[in-house]
Amino acid sequence: MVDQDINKKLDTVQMMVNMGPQHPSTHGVFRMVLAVDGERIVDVEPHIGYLHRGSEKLCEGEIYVQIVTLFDRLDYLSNLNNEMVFCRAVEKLMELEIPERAEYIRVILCELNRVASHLLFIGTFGLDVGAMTPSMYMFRDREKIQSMFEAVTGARMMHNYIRIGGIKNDVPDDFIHRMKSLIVELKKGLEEADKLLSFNEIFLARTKNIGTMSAKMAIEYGVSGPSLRASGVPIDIRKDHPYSIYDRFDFGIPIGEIGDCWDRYYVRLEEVRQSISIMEQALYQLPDGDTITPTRFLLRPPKGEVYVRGENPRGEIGVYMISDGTDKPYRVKVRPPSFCNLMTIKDLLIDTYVADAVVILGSLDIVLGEVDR
Amino acid sequence: MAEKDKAEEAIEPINRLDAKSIALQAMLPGIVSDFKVTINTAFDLVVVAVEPEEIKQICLLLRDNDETAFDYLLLLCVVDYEDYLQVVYHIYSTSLKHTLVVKTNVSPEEPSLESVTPVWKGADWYEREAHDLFGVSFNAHPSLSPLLLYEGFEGFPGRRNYEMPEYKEW
Amino acid sequence: MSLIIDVGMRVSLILGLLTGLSVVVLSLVWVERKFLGRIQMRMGPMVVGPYGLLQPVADAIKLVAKEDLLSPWVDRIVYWIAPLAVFIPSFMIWVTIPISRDIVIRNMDMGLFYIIAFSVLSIVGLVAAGWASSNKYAVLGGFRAAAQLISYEIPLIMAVLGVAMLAQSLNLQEIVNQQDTYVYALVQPLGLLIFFIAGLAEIGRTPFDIHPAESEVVGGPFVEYSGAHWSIFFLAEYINTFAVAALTVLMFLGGWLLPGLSGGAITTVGVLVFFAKTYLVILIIFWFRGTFPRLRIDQLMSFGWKMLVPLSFLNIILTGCYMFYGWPAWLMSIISVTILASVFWLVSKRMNNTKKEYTVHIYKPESLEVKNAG
Amino acid sequence: MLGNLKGLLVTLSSMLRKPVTYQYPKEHKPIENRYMGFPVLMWDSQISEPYCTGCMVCVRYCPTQCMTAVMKDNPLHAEGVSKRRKIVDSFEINFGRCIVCGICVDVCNFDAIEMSHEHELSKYARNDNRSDLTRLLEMGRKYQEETDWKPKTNAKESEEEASS
Repeated sequence: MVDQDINKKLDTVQMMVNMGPQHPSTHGVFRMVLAVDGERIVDVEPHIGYLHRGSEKLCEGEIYVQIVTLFDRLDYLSNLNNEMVFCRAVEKLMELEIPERAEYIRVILCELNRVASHLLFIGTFGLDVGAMTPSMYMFRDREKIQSMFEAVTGARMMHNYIRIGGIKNDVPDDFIHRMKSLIVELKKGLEEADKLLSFNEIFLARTKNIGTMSAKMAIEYGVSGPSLRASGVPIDIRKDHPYSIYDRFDFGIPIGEIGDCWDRYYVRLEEVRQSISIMEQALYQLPDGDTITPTRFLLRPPKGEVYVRGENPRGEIGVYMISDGTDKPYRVKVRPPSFCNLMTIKDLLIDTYVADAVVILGSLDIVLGEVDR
Repeated sequence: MAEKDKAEEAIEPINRLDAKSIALQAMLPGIVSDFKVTINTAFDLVVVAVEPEEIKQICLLLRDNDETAFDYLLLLCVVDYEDYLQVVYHIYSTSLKHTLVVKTNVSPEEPSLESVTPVWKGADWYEREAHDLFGVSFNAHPSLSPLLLYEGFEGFPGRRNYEMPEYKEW
Repeated sequence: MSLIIDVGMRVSLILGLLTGLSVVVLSLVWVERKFLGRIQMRMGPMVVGPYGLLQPVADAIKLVAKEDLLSPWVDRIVYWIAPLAVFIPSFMIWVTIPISRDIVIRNMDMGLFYIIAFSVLSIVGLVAAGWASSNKYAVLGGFRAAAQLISYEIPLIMAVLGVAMLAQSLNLQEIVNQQDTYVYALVQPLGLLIFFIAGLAEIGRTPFDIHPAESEVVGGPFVEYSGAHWSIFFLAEYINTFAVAALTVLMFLGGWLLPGLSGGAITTVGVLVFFAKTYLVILIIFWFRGTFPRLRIDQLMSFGWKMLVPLSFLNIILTGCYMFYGWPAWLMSIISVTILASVFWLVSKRMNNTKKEYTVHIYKPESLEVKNAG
Repeated sequence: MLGNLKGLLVTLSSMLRKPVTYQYPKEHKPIENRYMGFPVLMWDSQISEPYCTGCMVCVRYCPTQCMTAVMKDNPLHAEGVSKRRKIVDSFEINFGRCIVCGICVDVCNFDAIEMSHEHELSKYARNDNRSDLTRLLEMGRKYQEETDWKPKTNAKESEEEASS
């Protein structure tokens, strides 16, 4: 009798905690409803769509040149990579030849953009784990990259620089010189982050063996990019299906071992080094010549459909474009890397702690502008 | 109607296949011989058009067959061709590194299709998105609750005949 | 008449203490923001006043003038009492903390005991604040605070006990006076470390800022508070920080004593020495804040129970042996340092054993041709 | 433990370095030469009229439809001073909608619109940044004074074509 009474009184319920869309560490307007038992997460229900702008539908009503501006705003941390993949889709359909110099500048800027994006990741990941200083250091370095972009493209984030057939205009005269000094500074800054965070015991305790994603699970979910490579799957579009001129550079793909948060973090850090190496090689090889194949402003690609893949900082971006021969595409569909990576969140979060939820979400490095489109 | 004709012609095959795709094109008829399929090309990819009822079996077959081994779903996309909705699956093999496009047509009135979430878990949110924006309902999907739109949204904004609400300048 | 003077004296003392502590807190806010700014290669506050010196004052005015938002579901009485329950204990302990020889409000023989007893009370306020806010993050934060503070109370008390055993007194004046030949940090480096770490956890500073963790529970028990009530929590937090630093200085670093300082000068110059030492310790606390990530609650608990508690017991046993057998002081410090070094070594070794995991391979397919631009 | 100590050293060493802050309202980050601010209209000081003829190309190609333009007959052309037959009558850009993509500059045949260095245009009301022709030209003249802006040659030719 007594025992039963006690059991009755000790009847516990799970607490539903609504994390987001206005939580400081959901990286945008992502929302997840956590069912927690004390601090342990029992169930997760992710909600997205707070930033849904209908970009794909908008594409159907815009001419090709205007769509580039829409792609800028998908993944707003790697704008140039997005522009490049769309421009490549149109170029592939029209079978345009891109001048050599344009290709090199594209690659340099895209890699620079990748570095900027990864630096931001390192900083915000530090914030998620609770260290406030790395974000400041990383923003300091990212600021230099933004200034570089400002000098080349005229804008700090929404560039609209990569155009169908090439790039908008040639780089300024002191570009190579500035890039070289920038690379030196970036290397220094990266070493600082590496020393400050990577092997800090508290950081290791917070990220090691947390949110482990096996290779099988990653492939099943269609995870791509650094998150996939952290699980030990060496898939990188730049290597497997080299586009643009990526087959001319000597670079490696960082591979993690077990796919936990630390691996995902360190793969990105290592990727910055590889990107810097690509930039150095490209700067060395940079040829002279034209920067754009002149096209009509009102493009009318031939009828057909095309699927183009590219490697974004967050993973594999794909553009599936159907052209009906008019000046506007019939259908544009983007394969958003963050969208696929975020799908795993439910499996990763269950049976971890609330504090880990933030770390795991941070380690996936999502951009909500791309998830919701 | 004119637009529809355009669209029909839009998928007229252009052949820019690379070596892997050519090999795949040669290999495919033997593998999917049990099913009613048409093998085609679209620019540089091999396209398999299948019946909507058989989509799940074919996907399972393509995934489990050692020669194809399509274990990775790149993209699930719905294209509205006015007369019919076309569901397009871009699938990829992480081991053999080749890509295939699977297409199937469903009617726009009551589009329903077998879900491929048992084949690739990654189809989950794509299918929910397709359900949101195009109204394609996927049978046996774990939960088709709205993903991008809010609960109780009327209409299918992805379709071409969706009328955009009046937009007012502030 | 004498009663009136007495009461007036006490009231003015308390008000003076309050004012003094407020000034200290304002200075701490400025120091923290400036120091963190410099660590992060920023400038910190620069606009209000020269070098932003008046920024904390501006902040205080803003906080007091701010609208006090109140969610309709809060448990009002508890909600209003909670800030006071946090603030009063942290204020009360200052009654017996001396800032120089004979400069103290009330010199108690049981001073340390009183301080420890009072500092535990603030947990009640945090849990109450978390509970009354009717916010789930606040509840989580309150629970975290309770778990964290209670478990770190034990090593804290044990470390204090070691000092008390050495000095044979619980009076802080006495403890400092005992350190005129050598400071206790030399005799008990282990005790100093335990006290400092446990103290950090007590006041919820990085790397133990788990209950107000901003990236997880968005401020913990303080989520719903705003304006003046929030500023009371804030005040208490900084007073506690100052108290922990002051206690570290008093118990381990020789308080107001400085070699070469003697006679009447101790009382006057001692104040400066004490404050200089305390601010130095506080700078170390801020330095930690600028550098370290935050631990998780279960890791924090296991660190407390598996590392600090055994170590603190070891410290007590060592001190006991030292007192009982009358070992020379240098032996004690050598043993302490050895223990510390071996703990460091063990932890590092454990890390090194698993070092293999902590790498990322660079994968390069062999069939890679490096082409040069045409 | 070593990792922690290393981290402490990193923060300490950066504390001794110079801060990288720009004290924003007092000092500004230098603007790069190519910086794209909001689009403004250029002023032809030789004939003292705007370059813009109000041909509506930019209006048509603007992705956000933030512009409107109206054309009129050029009185100076009738006097024989100017080569432009048509001239802009009214022009409005809503900077609240403009996404600074630079497409209008690309499509303009007359070199009439240019991305200026204007970027600090915050206003209290939503529509205070709807800029009419006078404001645009004013900003344009400011931009022309700041930089040695010159019309491109091919634009000159097309202008001649258009007017002939």
